[in-house]
Parts: sequence; C-alpha cells; structure tokens
Amino acid sequence: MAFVQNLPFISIILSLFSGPLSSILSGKWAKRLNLAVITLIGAFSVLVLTFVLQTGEPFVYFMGHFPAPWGNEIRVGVLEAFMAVFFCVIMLLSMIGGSREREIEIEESKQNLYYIMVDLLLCSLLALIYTNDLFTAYVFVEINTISACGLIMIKQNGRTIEAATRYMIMSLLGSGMLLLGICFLYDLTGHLLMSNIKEQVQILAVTGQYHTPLFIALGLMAIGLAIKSALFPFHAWLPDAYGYSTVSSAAILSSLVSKGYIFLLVKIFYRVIGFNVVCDSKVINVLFVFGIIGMLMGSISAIKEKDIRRMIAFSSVAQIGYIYMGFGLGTEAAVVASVYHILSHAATKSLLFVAASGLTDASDGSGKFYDLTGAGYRNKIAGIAFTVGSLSMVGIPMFSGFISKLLFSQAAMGHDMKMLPTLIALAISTVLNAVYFMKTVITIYMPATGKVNMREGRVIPIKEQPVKAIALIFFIVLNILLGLSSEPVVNLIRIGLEMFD
Amino acid sequence: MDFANLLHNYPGAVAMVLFGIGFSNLLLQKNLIKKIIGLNIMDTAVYLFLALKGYIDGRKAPVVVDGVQSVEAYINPIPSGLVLTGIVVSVSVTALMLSLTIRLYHRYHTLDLDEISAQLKKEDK
Amino acid sequence: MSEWFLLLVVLIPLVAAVLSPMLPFKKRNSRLFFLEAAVILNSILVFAVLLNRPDASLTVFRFTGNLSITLKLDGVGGLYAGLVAILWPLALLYSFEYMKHEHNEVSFFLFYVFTYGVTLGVAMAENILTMYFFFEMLSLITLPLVMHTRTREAVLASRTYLYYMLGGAAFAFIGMIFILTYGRTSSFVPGGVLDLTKLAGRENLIAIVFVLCFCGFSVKTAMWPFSSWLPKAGVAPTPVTALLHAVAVVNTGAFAALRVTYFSFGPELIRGTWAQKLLMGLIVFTIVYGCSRAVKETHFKRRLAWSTVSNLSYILFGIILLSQEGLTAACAHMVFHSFMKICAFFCAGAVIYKTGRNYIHELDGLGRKMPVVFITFTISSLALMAVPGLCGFISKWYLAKAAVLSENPMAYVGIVALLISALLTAIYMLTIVVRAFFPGKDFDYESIRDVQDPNWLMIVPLVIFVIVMFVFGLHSTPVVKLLEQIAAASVR
Amino acid sequence: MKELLLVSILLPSLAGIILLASAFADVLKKKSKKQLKAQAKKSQTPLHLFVGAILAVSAAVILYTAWSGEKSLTLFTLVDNISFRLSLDLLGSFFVTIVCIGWLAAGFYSFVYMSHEGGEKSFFGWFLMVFGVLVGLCFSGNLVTMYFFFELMTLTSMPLVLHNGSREAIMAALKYLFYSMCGAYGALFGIFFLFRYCSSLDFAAGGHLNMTLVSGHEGILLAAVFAMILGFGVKAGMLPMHAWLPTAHPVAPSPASAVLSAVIAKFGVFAIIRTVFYVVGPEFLKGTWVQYAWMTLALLTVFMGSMLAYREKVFKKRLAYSTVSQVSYVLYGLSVLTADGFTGALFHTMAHFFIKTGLFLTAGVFIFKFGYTKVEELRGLGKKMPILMWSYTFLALALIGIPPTGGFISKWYLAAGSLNSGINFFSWFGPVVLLLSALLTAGYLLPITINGFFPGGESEAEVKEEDPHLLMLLPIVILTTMAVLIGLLPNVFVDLISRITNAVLW
Repeated sequence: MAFVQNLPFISIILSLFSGPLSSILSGKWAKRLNLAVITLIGAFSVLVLTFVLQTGEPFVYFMGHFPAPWGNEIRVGVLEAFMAVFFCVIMLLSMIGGSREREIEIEESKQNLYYIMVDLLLCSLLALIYTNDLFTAYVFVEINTISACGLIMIKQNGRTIEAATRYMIMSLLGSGMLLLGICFLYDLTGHLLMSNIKEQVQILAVTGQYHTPLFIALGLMAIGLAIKSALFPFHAWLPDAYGYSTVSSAAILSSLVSKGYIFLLVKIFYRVIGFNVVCDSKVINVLFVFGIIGMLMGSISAIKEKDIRRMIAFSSVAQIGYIYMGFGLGTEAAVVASVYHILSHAATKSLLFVAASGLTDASDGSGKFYDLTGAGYRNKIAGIAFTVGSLSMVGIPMFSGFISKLLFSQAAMGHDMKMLPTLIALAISTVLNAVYFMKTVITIYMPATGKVNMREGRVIPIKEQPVKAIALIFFIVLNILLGLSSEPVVNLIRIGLEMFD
Repeated sequence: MDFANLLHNYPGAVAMVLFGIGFSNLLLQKNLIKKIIGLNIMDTAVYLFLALKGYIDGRKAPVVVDGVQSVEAYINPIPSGLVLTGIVVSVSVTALMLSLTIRLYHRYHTLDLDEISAQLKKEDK
Repeated sequence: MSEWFLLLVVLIPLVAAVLSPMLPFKKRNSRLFFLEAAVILNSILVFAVLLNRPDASLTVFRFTGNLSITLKLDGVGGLYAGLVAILWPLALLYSFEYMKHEHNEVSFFLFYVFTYGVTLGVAMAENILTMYFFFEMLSLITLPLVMHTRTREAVLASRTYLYYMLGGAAFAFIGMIFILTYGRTSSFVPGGVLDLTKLAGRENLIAIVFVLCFCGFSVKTAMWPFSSWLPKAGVAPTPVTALLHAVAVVNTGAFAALRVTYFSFGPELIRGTWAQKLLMGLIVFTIVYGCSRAVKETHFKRRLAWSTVSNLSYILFGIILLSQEGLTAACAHMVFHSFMKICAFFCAGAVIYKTGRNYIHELDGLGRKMPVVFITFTISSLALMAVPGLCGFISKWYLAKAAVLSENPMAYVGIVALLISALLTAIYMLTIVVRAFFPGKDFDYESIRDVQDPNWLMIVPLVIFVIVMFVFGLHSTPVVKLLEQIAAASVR
Repeated sequence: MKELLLVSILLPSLAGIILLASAFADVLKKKSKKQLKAQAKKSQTPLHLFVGAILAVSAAVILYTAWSGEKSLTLFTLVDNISFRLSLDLLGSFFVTIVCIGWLAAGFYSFVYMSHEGGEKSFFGWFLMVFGVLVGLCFSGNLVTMYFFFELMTLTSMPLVLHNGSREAIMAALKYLFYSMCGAYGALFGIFFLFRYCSSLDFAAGGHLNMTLVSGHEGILLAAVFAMILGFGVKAGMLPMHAWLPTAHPVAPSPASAVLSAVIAKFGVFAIIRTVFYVVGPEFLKGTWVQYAWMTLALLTVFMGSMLAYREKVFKKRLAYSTVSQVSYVLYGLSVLTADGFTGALFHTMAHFFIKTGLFLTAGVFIFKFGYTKVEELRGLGKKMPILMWSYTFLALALIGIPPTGGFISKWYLAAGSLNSGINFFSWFGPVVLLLSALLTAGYLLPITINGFFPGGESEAEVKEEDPHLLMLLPIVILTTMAVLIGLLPNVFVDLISRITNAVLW
C-alpha cells in the first residue's frame, strides 16, 4: 500500500501528541509548534486528496491489523480529504488572524494551554472526518466538545465561563442522545463499523424489520448532532460562547467545530444509514422545519443585537439553519448545497469574526455599533474585509454566499412540496441578512465626526497588525475564489458524496 | 406496541426510563450540581443498556482463566469494552463540568445558572 | 463590429472611474475634463456599436455550467443603452457645476461614472444571470451616492434604499432560479424560454413565481407598496436624484421587468391569468397613488420623486398589457419620461444650487429671476401633463391606444388612472409654476434681488432636453417607427 | 391659398409672443415699479397702435380666409397616423367670425379700460395669443388637432384671469385651470376610444363610426362619448362642472371676462358639436341614455344658472351665472338632435355672444368710472349715462327673449326643436324650463334698468351727462344694435345656419 495512505492516521496522531508536547513548551514555542503542525497536516491532506483523486476510489486503513468487522478503520475519500484540507486552511488563518488578541487576552502562563486545546481540537476534527467507526466518532465528539469548551473558557471572565457551562450542558445532552442512538444501532445490527452497519440497515430497510427502532436511532443521532451544532431551538449557548471568547476561538468554533458535527451527520446519513432510507424517514422533515425557522429567527435576533460580535454569532445560527434546511430537502443536490454552504460559511464567518476584531480595535475595543461609527476608515483592511464578508452573507454575485444560495434554490426547484417555502424563506432571510449586515457596513463607513460622548477610536494602519492583515487578505481571496470558480469545488463534493457509498 | 414485548425485555425499558430521568435532570435542573448528577444518570443508563445488549444468558465474562474455551462460552466482549471507554469519557466530562461549577461558584456564590445570567446582565449595566 | 466592443463600453467607464481618484490631477477641472472625455468617448462608442450591431454574443466569465456572464445587444437593450448614453454626458456636465457646493466630490464622480458602466451592463445582458448580476451591482454601487452627504438623514435613507433594493433582488432571484431550472435556456429569447413539457399543469406555480419576480424587479421602479424608498432617496445630490432615481436605476427595474416578462416567461403564459390582473391592479393603483402623494408633498425634489413613482408605473402598465402595442408604449414612455423628468429635476437642482431653497412655498417669484430655468421647468411640466405637441402626449397616447386595443376592462380602468394622474400632475406641477411666475401683488422682489440663472454648464443640458421634448412631441413618427420595430422583434 | 389658414393663426399669436417677450424683458431689467409705470405711460400709444393694427389686419385676413371657400391644409403627422390638419368648413367660418367680432370689440374697448389696470403689455400679449389659438381651434381639421388647440386655449387664457395678480385672482385662475384640465382629460379619454372605433378622426358631417368594430362595444363607446360631452361641457359651464365659471370670469379685467364668457365658453359647445355631429354622428346617440343624461344636465344647468344669477349680488358674478344658464340653452338645443334644435342652438350662440359681450363691457364701464361692483350700487345711472343705460336695457330684453330681439328667435327655434324631437317627456318639459329661466332672466336683469332710470327717493337735480369714452361706448352700441338686428331680420342668419344644419343632419 502507498505511503500516502498512512498520512491520515499520521496526521491524527501528530496533532494528538503535539498537544501534550506543547504543555511543556512556553507559549511562544507552543504557538509555533501548533502553526507548524496545522500547516504540515494541511500539506499531508493535500497529498492525500491528490492521491485519492488519482486513484478515483476511497481507501481504508486498518488500525491494529484486525480486519472488519472487528478492527477499527480509517476511511478516506475525496470529500474527507478535501474537508481536512479546508479545515486546516481555515484554522490556520483564524489562528493567525487572532494571534494578537490571544496575546492580550490570555494570561502569560496559560498561553500554551490554549494551543493544547487547539491541537486536540484539530485531532478530534480529523478523527471525526476520517474515522469509519461510530463509537470512535462518539469518543472524538466528546474530545471535540471538551477542547472547544477549553477554547471558550480560556479567556477568564464570568461571561466565558458561564457560556462554557451552557455550552457543555447543551452538548452533553447532544452527545448523550448520539451515544444512545449509536447503541440502538449496535443493538440492531451488531456492528460499529459504518460500512457493515449500512449493509445490515439496508437489509432491515428492505425487509421492513425493526422499522421503529431504526428510525428512533436515526432520530436520536440526528437530533443529538443538531443540538451540538446549535440548530435553532438549541442555540441559547451560542451567542455568549462566540461573542465573548477570544477571536480565534470564536472563528474556529463557529466555522469548524459545529461543521465537524454536521459533517459527521452527513457521514451518518450516507455511510451508516444510507441516504435512501434517510429520505423515507420523517426525520428530515423535522430538520427542514427547524432549519427554516432557524434561518429566520437567527437573523431576527441578530437584527436586535447591539454588539457586532454577538450579531455575527446569531447570524451563524441562521446559517446553520440553511445547512439543515438543505438536509431537510432530502435530495442529492440539496446535500451538495449544504456541504458547499459548510465551506462557504466556514470561510465567511471566520473572516467576519477576524474583521470584526479589527474594527473593534479601531474603536477602542468596544463592539457597540455606536462606537463602531467610521471604523471602516480607521482600519481600512478590516473594513474592506467586513464588507466582503457581509456581501457574501447577503448573497451578492461573485462572493461565495451567492453560489450556496444558488445551489440551495436550484435544489429546492427539484422538490414539489418544499419548493415555494424554501424559496420564499431564502428570499426573506436574504432581506434580513441585508438588514443587519448592510446596516453595519453603512455604520462603519459613516464618518464619526460630530458624535458626542463617543469613545474616539484611533486609526490603525496596516503595518501595525501585518499578520491580521495578511490573514484577512487570504480570507477575502478564499471567499472570492469560492464565489467565482465554484465549479471544481462542487464537482469535488459530488465525487466525494458518490464515494461515500 | 404490545406490552408483552416490553415486559419481556424490561431491563431495556428500565435503562430507557433512567436515561429519560437523567436527560430531563440535565436539561431542567437549575442547580448545576444536580445537572451533573443528571448527566451521570444519563450516561450510566446508556452503559446499562450496552451491557444488557452484550450479555447472553448462562455464559461467562470473556476473561480467560483456564485456557481458551469455545466462543460460545463467553458473552460478547465488545459492549463491555465500549462501556469502559464510555465511562472514561463521562468521568472526564464530569470532571470538567465540576471544575466549571467551582469557578462559577467562586465568582458568583451561587449554583443557580439563571441567577448567574441575571448577575451577568447586571455586570453589563 | 466585433462583439468585444460590448465589453469595452462596459469597461471604459469603470476603468475611468477607478482611475480618476488615483491619477495625480493638478486642478479640479483637469480631472473633470478627463471624466467627461471618457464618458463622451464611451457614448460615441455605444452609438457606434448600436449602428452596426454585433450579432454574436460575448461570454465574459462562466460561473458553473450554464451560468455565465454574457453580453449581447438586441433591440430593447440597444434602446436602453442608447438612452443612457445620451443622458450621461449631459448629466455629468451638469453635475460638474452642481457639485461645487457639495464636498468630497472625487468619490462622488467615481461612483457616478462607475454606474454608467454598470447600467450599460444591464442593458447588454444576454441572459438572466448577467442581468441579475449587474442589477445587484447597481444597487450596491449607487449606495455611496445616496449617502453622499453623510448626514443622519442620508444614512437612514440609504439604509432604506439598500433594504428595498436587496429585498427586491432577493425575490427576483426566485424568478431567476425558476427560469434557470425550467427554461430551455437561461438567455433571453423573444416569446419566453419556459419549457412547458416540464411545467405541464403547473400554471399556478408559474403565475406565483412570475408575480414574485416581477414585483422583485419592480421594487427598483418603486411600484406600490415598494415605493417609499424613492422619495427618501431624494436626499442625494440632485445629479443623482435626476439621473439615477429618475432614469438609470428606476428604468433598470422597468427594463428588467420587461426582460423577464417578454423574454423569459413569455407573454402568452401570463396573458389573462390572475397574475396579470393582480399586477395590473397594483400598477394602476401606483399610478394614482404616486400622483396624490406628490400633490400632498411640499418638498420640491420629493414631489418630483413621487411624480416619478407614478410615471414609472406608466411604463410597467405598458409592459403588463402583454402586447406588442403595450411594449411599444412602454419603451416610448421610458424614453420620453427620462427626458421630461431629468429636465424637471435639473431645474429643481438649479434652484437649490442657486438659492438653497428646498420647499415649494419658498419658490415665490423665482420665475422672474431665473427665467430660463423656470421656463424649461414649465415646459417639462406641460410635457408631463401630456399637453399635445410635447413628448409626454405621445407616450400617453400609445399607452392608451394599447390599453384600448387590449379590450381588457382592467386596462380601461388603467386609462382612467392615466388621465386622473395627468390631472394631478397638472395640479402639482402648475402650482409651482404659478407660484414662481405670479407670486402675488404684494411680493417684494428685493428679498431675492441677486438670484439669477446658473451658468452654461447647467443651462445647456436643460435647453437640449427642452428641444428634445419638442422634437419628439411634434415629430414622433421616426422614433415610434423604431420602437415598433423593436417591439415587433421582441414579441413573437 | 390654403396657407392663409396657417397665417391667420400665426399672425396674432406671434404678435402676442413678441409683446410678452418685451414685457418679460422689462421685468428682467430689474427696474423699480416707478420706472416701469413711467415707461408704460410713454409706450402706451405705440402699443395701442401696434395692437390695433394687428387686430385689424388679422381680423381682415381671417375673415377673408373664412369666407373665401372651404380649404384644408395638412402640416405634419402629430401622433400615430393622425396628422396636424387644418381645414375650414361652414361651422368653422361661423365661429371664427364670432371670434373676430368679439376680439375687435373687446380689444378696442380695452385700450381705454386697461389704462387703469396696468400691465397692459402682458395683457395684450396673452389677449392676442388667445385670439390666435381660438382661430386655430375653429380651423382645426381633426379631433386631435382640436384637442391640441383646446388645451392651448386653456393655458393661454389662464393669464387673462390672473391678470391683476391678487391672491383671489390667482386662486380663481388655478380653479379655472384645474377644472378645464379635468374636462380636457375627460375628453381625451373619449378620444382614445373614438380613435379605436372610428375609421378616422377627421371632421366630416355625420361622422364616421366604424360599425363593424363598434358592434359589441356600444356600451364603452357610449360611455366614452358621454365623457367627452362632460369634458368639453366643462368649458361651457355645464353641470356638474360649472363652479369655476362664476369664480374665474368676474376676477378677470372686464374685456377679458367679456371674451371669456361670451366666446371661450362657446368653444365648449363648438367642441361638443364637432365630436357629436362630425365624428360620432348623431344617429349613434339618438335615444340612448347618453342623450337623456345630456338633456337632463343641460336643463338642470339652465335652471340652476338662472336661479343662482337671481340670488347673486355682485354684478359681474350675476352675469357669469347667467352665462352658465344661457350656454346650456345652446347645449339643450344640441342635445335634442333635431334640425330646429341645432339651428336654434347656433342662433342662440350668436345672439348670446352679442348680448353677453355687451353686458360685460357695460359692467366694465361701471367699474371703470365709479368702481361699482355690487348691484345695489347701480342706482340712478340712467341720468348720468343714458346711452349706456338704454343699450343695456335693449341687451337685457334681448337676453330675456322679448320679440323682436335675437333672443326671441333662438328660443323659438329651440322650443320648436324640442317639441318635435319626439321624446315624449322632454319634448314639452324642455320648453317649460326655458320659459321659467327666461322669467328669472327678466328677474335678475331688469331691476338694474329700473333702478337706473327711477332711482326713487332722493332726486339728483343737476346730474351732468358723462357718457364714457367713445372707444368704450362704441363697441357696446354696435353689439347692441347687432343683438337687435339679428332679431329684426333673422332670415339672413337662419339661412346661413340652416346650411350648416343641413350639412350635419338630414
């Protein structure tokens, strides 16, 4: 077997061990290590991706030389590899973009702990992406949760701890349901490896035995992961967690952690249950309804927000809603759209968080819109970046958001019942997005002159925060790239989904 | 839904009931400690369920004492392994929760989450 | 002529606009000269392209699959492009003088010229995606112009503006997706592209989507109930209000509605459905509503804006008649109204520029002091009132003719609405004229002693517009013939 | 010689424009009021010579054009396939003659009168422009051309109303404007439909509806025609849109109100004749609800007008109300759609023109000399200016319709037309109303004569006769004589009119 096939496992292990390693390093070195690891793993994943594309078929990697159904496996297809690459890129950029805030907000002694958390997070994400074993998935879900919690609470103030607690409670509920679902499946099929479970499930579906338990299991897993990824009614923890944690945490949490869970859900749909079975179930209708409500409610509460970070946080509730709405449509095209939206939202949302931090720097650390007036002039690059992000969120052509909107609505067209609701919901939520994002853009480009008792922000030239500027520029490029040349990406996703079964 | 069936595998039913109790506690309790207890009940219920599934009447635990006997002698080992893993996970999670609770208590001198949120709101003002 | 010229005429303004702040100009005038030269050159190019039209279409960029940015020039697009190309240089000339009393004009001219290119893009869009693309771009690029003064009022106005624009686009988007999915092709084909085999028995769906899409595009034309943004946007500098909110932006909306109606959905599918009735009802209501709001309005520019609201609905009325005559009439009014309304707005601008007076009760006696301005204003009012001999009458005539031919009771109501609105127009325009010329016996001219006409930069465009109004009014045959050909080509 | 049509339109209007331009130039020269006054004084005589010359010459040209045979001239296509067409027929000549006489009389009268109003230049400017426009209206060869001139008439005659620039005048002018616009657009509504259902919009006796097209759409077409009658009726002060007339006419300077009330009001009638008898054709309306509605409105107006006039205290307003009622005599005559009715209508047009012009000019004299506007102020004037009073008396009698004045003849024909119209109710009801209103007319006109000659009570021993300036007196006298003359030897005119009638119906 080719050497490349070891790389996924190696990258998981690498990130896993770099964590404990950085506990004995100083903050500065831990940071360097962490960045190096992320870059390295990104490179690995690129190799893997190219390899898989060449061979044109997924490969399976046994761990500890037990063959299925006993052994534990890693399975790599195009989509997995691509996700790994993308996650690494986003994580890298978010780390770079938020580095300055971290140095300010995290006390010196805890610097390296932060990087432990990030390493573990990366490890768990990779594992979630690659693993072929449900129970392993569960374990890494928990690791993911714990490290995410660490990322939130690393910035020591009441807000973050409270947020972390809420986050923990919610995600524990979620993982509990997930675990129960897995147990049900195991009870029904007697397997833990996804591929084997699927065979059994297909048989059950055909014969029609254990109909109810099967769908209970599916429901449990879907709802559990939905809770963990903050689908609408379960989003109470989200605004605090994203709004008050340090920037790179917020960026990573919003764009990667929740996406990791969603990706796991996709895998469960395709690799564990089988998409045809999922589509027959009522579960997707539930997801659809909550997705649509989420799209609207998220935006509405974002409109009411006074603080830019919390506003962005609420907007990600809405975006998660988009993704679940896509699942709810229950067609191949819709899932493609959802996966694409995972990407575009990951890119855009982290961009927005970093840009927002740039703007708040330029207005004396306050995130209130009142103080942000004219920040776009004071911190040029951040202003431009924020504008780009907003346009993409509103779905203006040539930005990534437009493409996902396009894909969603094209997918909806294929559907009789859900077509008009979806389209109209999309339109309305576009308007809502416009309302709060464009309002912000206008505010930051409105000159601050003549304002009384406003904290006067100071001008922040690019040379003062070169790193952040670079990160922002990369984000912008990534965003426009996704917007302009979406075709290859979409094709990748299609191939990947086909490789799933 | 015939209840004979339900009675027949009552342990499963018990596990489910326990899970429900734990879940609702974790969700609805105001007091953080009680929440954590709920969490543990929930996890334990799941492990009970797993162990139940692994168990086969009239067989021994899959521990080799005097030479390997035929596979029929042992119960299914995998669930037990899963349970062990799960326990580890839940222990770590519980620890984390507890540490969080302690921090919050130090800050706000209460275990009531809503209380804490109220105080936070005050902080903003 | 090579189809690359299509791209060229779109690009020249964009490039010139982007360059204008960068190039190191010594004096104000040199920058303005540069811009004016670029714009005039571009207009000349546009007409060159129009005169020998390239048949081939030019694909600039491809999103995915059949989604591409493609430019092509057909009759209707050519008409619109030509109209824009005539108006822009004049408006720019005017704004050179006007912007003297507004600050940071550099950015103003940047966006002002930039918009020219985008508008041409809309006119030359070959498929619905391209049109949508430029449509959105237009909304965004004109935003800085609306909030140019940066006052609180301006900012609020620009917010409203943007919400309406993007909201409209969002609903138009539904229509676009519908066409992309169920159309034989995404490009504009006379008579519509919908593939009826896929849509058999789903006429209601077509109607719903058409209504959504039409309304979405008509937000830009300020159709009721989406009309309130237009008067609000009047806070922008007058050149913007005149050129964009009386011609370019709003006509773009009408143009887009025309496109989707005649080239994507196809009139046959819509004719006689409840969709047509509903939309016609809305439009007819808007015609009267706009005028009555104008009568109530006391702010000069806002009054004109309300009148625009009603006049734009004339165009939509012509479109929704779904007949060749209707299309002719719509095009005619699109062209003529542009001249009338831009002239009226420029007069208002001249008054603001010279005296800083914004409200109508402040205009007493100015007619004696600024004769040229107010005589042109009077003529444009008469034109708007559809007095025969001026171009307003011609377009009204064709609209009414088309309505009568359609033999649709709704359309008869529409005629009545047209005439009522004409009467209201008389009321709200002539009260201004009478005020300006006959302030009353006991009015002392000392209070406005040193008011006088603005200089040639402002006068020349006004005079040109007046001449055009007369020419079209008295000798409309050739232009109408042209429009009829275009309409005939667009309705198969 | 058909270019004469154009010439006779352009001559007065251009002259008017020149005057206006110069007036405007004066304003622009930023002169103080005093200087303007002085200049006006200086330039008065040349101005009068100019205007007089223009009036005389153009009147000559026009009359020559009018009575030198039918002719038509197509200038250019205005809209669609409709060309801007001037053509002349008997009806046109008839009306254009009236216009000429009216303008000559009022024009010369106002040389004296306007001297105390001021702003002569602009007054004469608009005055001449309206003249030109009206001539164009008479000569217009199809409906759209006529509509064109109709609108112009409104716009150009408005400044006459607001001449003295007082708030009241401006308000009156706006009211006048908006009522007329409303009417014009009502008419336009009809035109749109007629264009669809007529083979052409050119005027041809008997009209040319395209019956094949019409079949099935009678309803909407009738509505359209009714809209046109109402619309043009506004100018003629027909109910329900009469309110502007008593407001607008009195505030204008007397010569202006004379022509407004005696001539311009008639052009509502003219337009209706053109529409009903030359485009639609009376056959189409006969016996339809449109005809009945029209009759009812006309009769109502006749009665209402007289009543209001009777109760009115201000002299010029009273005259204006009387115009409302009198013009509706004409409309009623038309609405019966019979030969006699038509003849009567045209005859009354003529008669009322002479009378009402005369009356308004008389009223002008009162204002000019004494500043009297109320009726009760006009006492004992018979002694002061006997000629004027006598002429007034004759005019009043003529309007009431005492034989052998013009009014009698017209009323006779109207009654006859109504009686043999064969519409059982209206045929006898119409004449009754006419009679009633005649009585009322007597009621509101004669008291002035009586008070004039027998003021009663205090007797002024030595009142020296002070008849007004000749230029003011002469027109009135001439008009009076005409008013009586047409009654004494009606046949000349009746023959002329019946030639028109025969062309139109039967």
